[in-house]
Amino acid sequence: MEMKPAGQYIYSDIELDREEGQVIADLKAKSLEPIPDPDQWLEEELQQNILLTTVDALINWGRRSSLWPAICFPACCAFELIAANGPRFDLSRFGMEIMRASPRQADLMITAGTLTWKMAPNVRRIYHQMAEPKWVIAMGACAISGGIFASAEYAVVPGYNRIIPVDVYVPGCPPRPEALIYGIQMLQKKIARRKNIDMRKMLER
Amino acid sequence: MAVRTEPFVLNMGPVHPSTHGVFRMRVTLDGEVVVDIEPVFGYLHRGIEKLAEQRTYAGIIPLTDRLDYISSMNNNFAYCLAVEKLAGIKVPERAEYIRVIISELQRIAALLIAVGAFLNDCGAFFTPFLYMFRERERIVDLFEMVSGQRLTYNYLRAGGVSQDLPEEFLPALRKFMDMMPRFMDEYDRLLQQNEILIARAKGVGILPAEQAINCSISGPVLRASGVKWDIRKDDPYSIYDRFDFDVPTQPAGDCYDRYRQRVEEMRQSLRIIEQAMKQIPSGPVRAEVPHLIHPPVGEAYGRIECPKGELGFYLVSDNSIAPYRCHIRPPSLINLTALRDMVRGWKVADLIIIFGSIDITVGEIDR
Amino acid sequence: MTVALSGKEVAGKIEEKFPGSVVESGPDNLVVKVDSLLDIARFLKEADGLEFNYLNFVTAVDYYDHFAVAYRLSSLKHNHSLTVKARCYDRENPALPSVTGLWQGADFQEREIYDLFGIRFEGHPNLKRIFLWEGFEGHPLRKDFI
Amino acid sequence: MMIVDFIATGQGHFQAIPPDWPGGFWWHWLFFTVVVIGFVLTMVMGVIYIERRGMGRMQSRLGPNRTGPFGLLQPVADAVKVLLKENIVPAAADKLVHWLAPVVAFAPALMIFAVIPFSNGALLADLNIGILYIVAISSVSTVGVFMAGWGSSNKYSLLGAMRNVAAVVSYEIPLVLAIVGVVLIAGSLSMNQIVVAQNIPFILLQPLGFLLFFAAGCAEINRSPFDLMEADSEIVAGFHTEYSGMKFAMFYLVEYAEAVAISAIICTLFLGGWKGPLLPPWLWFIIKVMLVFFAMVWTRTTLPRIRIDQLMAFAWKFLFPMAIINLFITALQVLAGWPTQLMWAMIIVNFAVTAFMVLIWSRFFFRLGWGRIEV
Repeated sequence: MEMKPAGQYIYSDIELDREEGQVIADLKAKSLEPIPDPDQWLEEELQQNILLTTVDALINWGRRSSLWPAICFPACCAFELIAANGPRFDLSRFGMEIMRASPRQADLMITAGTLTWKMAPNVRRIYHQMAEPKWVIAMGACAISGGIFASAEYAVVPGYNRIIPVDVYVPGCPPRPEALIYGIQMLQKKIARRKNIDMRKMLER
Repeated sequence: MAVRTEPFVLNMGPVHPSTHGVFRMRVTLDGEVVVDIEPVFGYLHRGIEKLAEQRTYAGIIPLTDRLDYISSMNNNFAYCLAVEKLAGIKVPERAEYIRVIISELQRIAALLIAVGAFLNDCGAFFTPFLYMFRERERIVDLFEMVSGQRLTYNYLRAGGVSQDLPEEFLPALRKFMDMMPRFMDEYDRLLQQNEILIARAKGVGILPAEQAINCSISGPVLRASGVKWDIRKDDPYSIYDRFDFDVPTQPAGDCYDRYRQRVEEMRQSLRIIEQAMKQIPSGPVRAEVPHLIHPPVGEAYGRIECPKGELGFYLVSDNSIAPYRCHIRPPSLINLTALRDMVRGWKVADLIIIFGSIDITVGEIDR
Repeated sequence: MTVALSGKEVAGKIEEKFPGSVVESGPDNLVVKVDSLLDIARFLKEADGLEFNYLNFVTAVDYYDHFAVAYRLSSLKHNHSLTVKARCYDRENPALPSVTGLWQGADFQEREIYDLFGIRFEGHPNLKRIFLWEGFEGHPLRKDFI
Repeated sequence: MMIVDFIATGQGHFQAIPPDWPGGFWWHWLFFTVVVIGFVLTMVMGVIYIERRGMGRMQSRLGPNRTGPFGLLQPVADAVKVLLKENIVPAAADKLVHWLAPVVAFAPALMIFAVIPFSNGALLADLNIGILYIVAISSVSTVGVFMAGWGSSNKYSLLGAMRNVAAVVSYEIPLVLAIVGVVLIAGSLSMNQIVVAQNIPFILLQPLGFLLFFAAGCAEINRSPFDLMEADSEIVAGFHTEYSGMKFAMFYLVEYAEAVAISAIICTLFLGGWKGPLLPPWLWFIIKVMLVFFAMVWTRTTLPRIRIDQLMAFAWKFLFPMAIINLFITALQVLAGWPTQLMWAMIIVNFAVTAFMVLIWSRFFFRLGWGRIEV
């Protein structure tokens, strides 16, 4: 059979591709240093955390009990994440089975997989689209440092913390679902210590 | 009467619930009808082919695990075949049987995910997907027994497998084999005759056989179009010529056929495992292969029938410890060639299930 | 079992039709001239007894002084295979004719080679970078890529 | 005291406030407004819990069980979290429309409950055209949904909203026709009168009507398998893709409030409303609502989603003719006086007719996969 040569795409906009390429190049040039973890720049706030009000406790309880993950499944670790959601490991026990497809409604980004520079602007955008308060778990070696792909530095971002601040790191290649669940529990503990209402400031006023 | 409206462009992905990873499509729509799509790749390009040129032959195996990460064992298998072809290594008998068992188990696991994800794309809200994950966990348990890993196994070696099967493996496999057909019947009862599924998938996204061949489609997608072509049968590698199994095909080449095809293939894989379990001999599991392989100058192409299609490794050697060039034939990427022709004129909802029925893994597309 | 056709035999058939177009031939492969690649490809696809209707893969190898582009063809009808190669000596602006008109399956693979090696495929309907972004400097799979 | 008596015994025509109190009307109004809002909110939390636990069970996992005893506080935790999340309005959005949409969508869902009797006479307003009021009000939510889709200036939102409008416009007709059958038998449009008229649940007299109403109701509120407007495997999150925080909470609430509303209407029209032996009427009512909702969860976890043109075809080629036939047969039976005199004959005949019609129609006249319709 004689095949018709594939016609021109109606929508194949080289200009748009160039624009997107420019965004990637800019981001790559800008993110040379890792963004410090929130623990470091929130340190001062964390030290005041001994004074938790009841309201704080309630809010934190709500937030840590219903962490809805955003969908961000670039690579291999995604399958351990899905396995963690699956029947055996069952993240739904923690109220986490609602995977919000829209980042606006999600609280937690589990970055399951290698990040490439081409993907980086999109991940950053998803992170910015998520509504505060939001948390990030870097899952797997690639998400922490680039893992075994780190030496392909022309394409691979050495760790998500070049792009977005990361709260909890879960090592492994890929981490087992148990490890991920442990990481989530650590995050829950972290949220429980969070201070939402600053009594001192309110009193000063 | 058909009302024509001005086309508008919808950007699907790279982060979209049903693009199976970080795949992206620029979809031009007329109302809800797809006029054109342009796939955009590369969101997971990790330079595996480049990295392979810096690694020893044995060191590439972990990289191959991460290609199509839901069928890692098969990737190892194809790569090891290519290296053995290149260096002229003979594999011991027992290792061949272990490879076949492992490879077919992995095929079942990967096809389970493919079918589950397809049904999920049809909108069956996770139920079939999670059922199939339940069974996949059992297979993963078996793999964990032999390799200690859950996803990236790094188990096969050039010239055999890394270690022998543990004692308790074969009884555990026996138990799994007794259970699995029941589960398969359960899936069939759940959705096979479902009116909505048939209405959604039958006749949708037809891929004619000629075009499938012209587009170099392989694997279940090709067979669902009625082409009886299975590398296990037509170019038997390893010891596949010793087993008795059928190559199922489907007549129409639509989404429903591709779904049925995968279910049928799982049953055939069970048959192969059954026979291999009976025949498995004892003996060494690894040939005497030096740690640093220096294959003679030349090239070799090792290919297997992986759950997605023909997975091949094209290795070029310059007699050093690392391949001069390591090209991977990615079935996921090549199977997508026909996507554009399949979806034009269908609706957004059809686009999703046609795409889902091709069954891709982005790790393999972008490498 | 897929039979690897002898490159020499096939080379003989090609030479009959297109004299002087085969550069060298090995046991299972043959190297053809870039100019006549498209004609030979069409011949291999359509000639009786050959009918290579299935393109397994296209890839390229960088040998510093030239790029070798390998087409692995097989025939689902006769169940045989052959590797056809073409050499590109121009390093600055290498170019080859595109075979997408014959085997649509070459579409993405040629784009991939263009992206990672910088080899242009004349006549490809949508030749642009596939894995890396527009504006990326260099071609990663070339041996001299830093 | 009357309230206590009533809750304990369930006897008598319920009056919230003694009629001789000054301003009795306003007391009644205030009391039931609070009851309706409280009922809707607690029921929504209840059904969310049921859905997540039930779905978990059907998907061979556990579902939320860590938050509070048996995970009962999970919806509370969700509510606390969602309400305190940042509220984002996209820069390109139509601000006013974006803000108003959740309110416009939420108000009608709440207003439906004004005419739903929780017990004999226990309703905010016993309108003599109660069912007509419901039909009129329930479609207003669609305006809110379309406002959300339009105001977000997101393509996925717009697609979802347009799908919703198309679905509601089509399914309103079989929905209403299915109701008319009930109204004919009951001889009243008042919701309370319809319940009072049900000596046996109307599902026995109107099995076909019940099926039609259930299907059309599911489509109207976009429950699976008609959940096209927020089909997350196709168009991300549908019309509320761009919503976060409190406004998203409103939409989430609307989704389940509408499900509760449809369950309550089904239960009132077909299942005998608050009627039932032994238990107090309000408890019967809640049990029935939960049962109907559970059926919806069941379909959601089992069935795949249908396509937009199949959705339309299903409404116009299956539900609509069936509803007409059902109405015709019911009208004949009412003319002949069957509902009062030959009730058992009517039950048998109608069940036979239902089985026959559904089989024949789905075999020879309409199948989901037949042909494509341009929409």
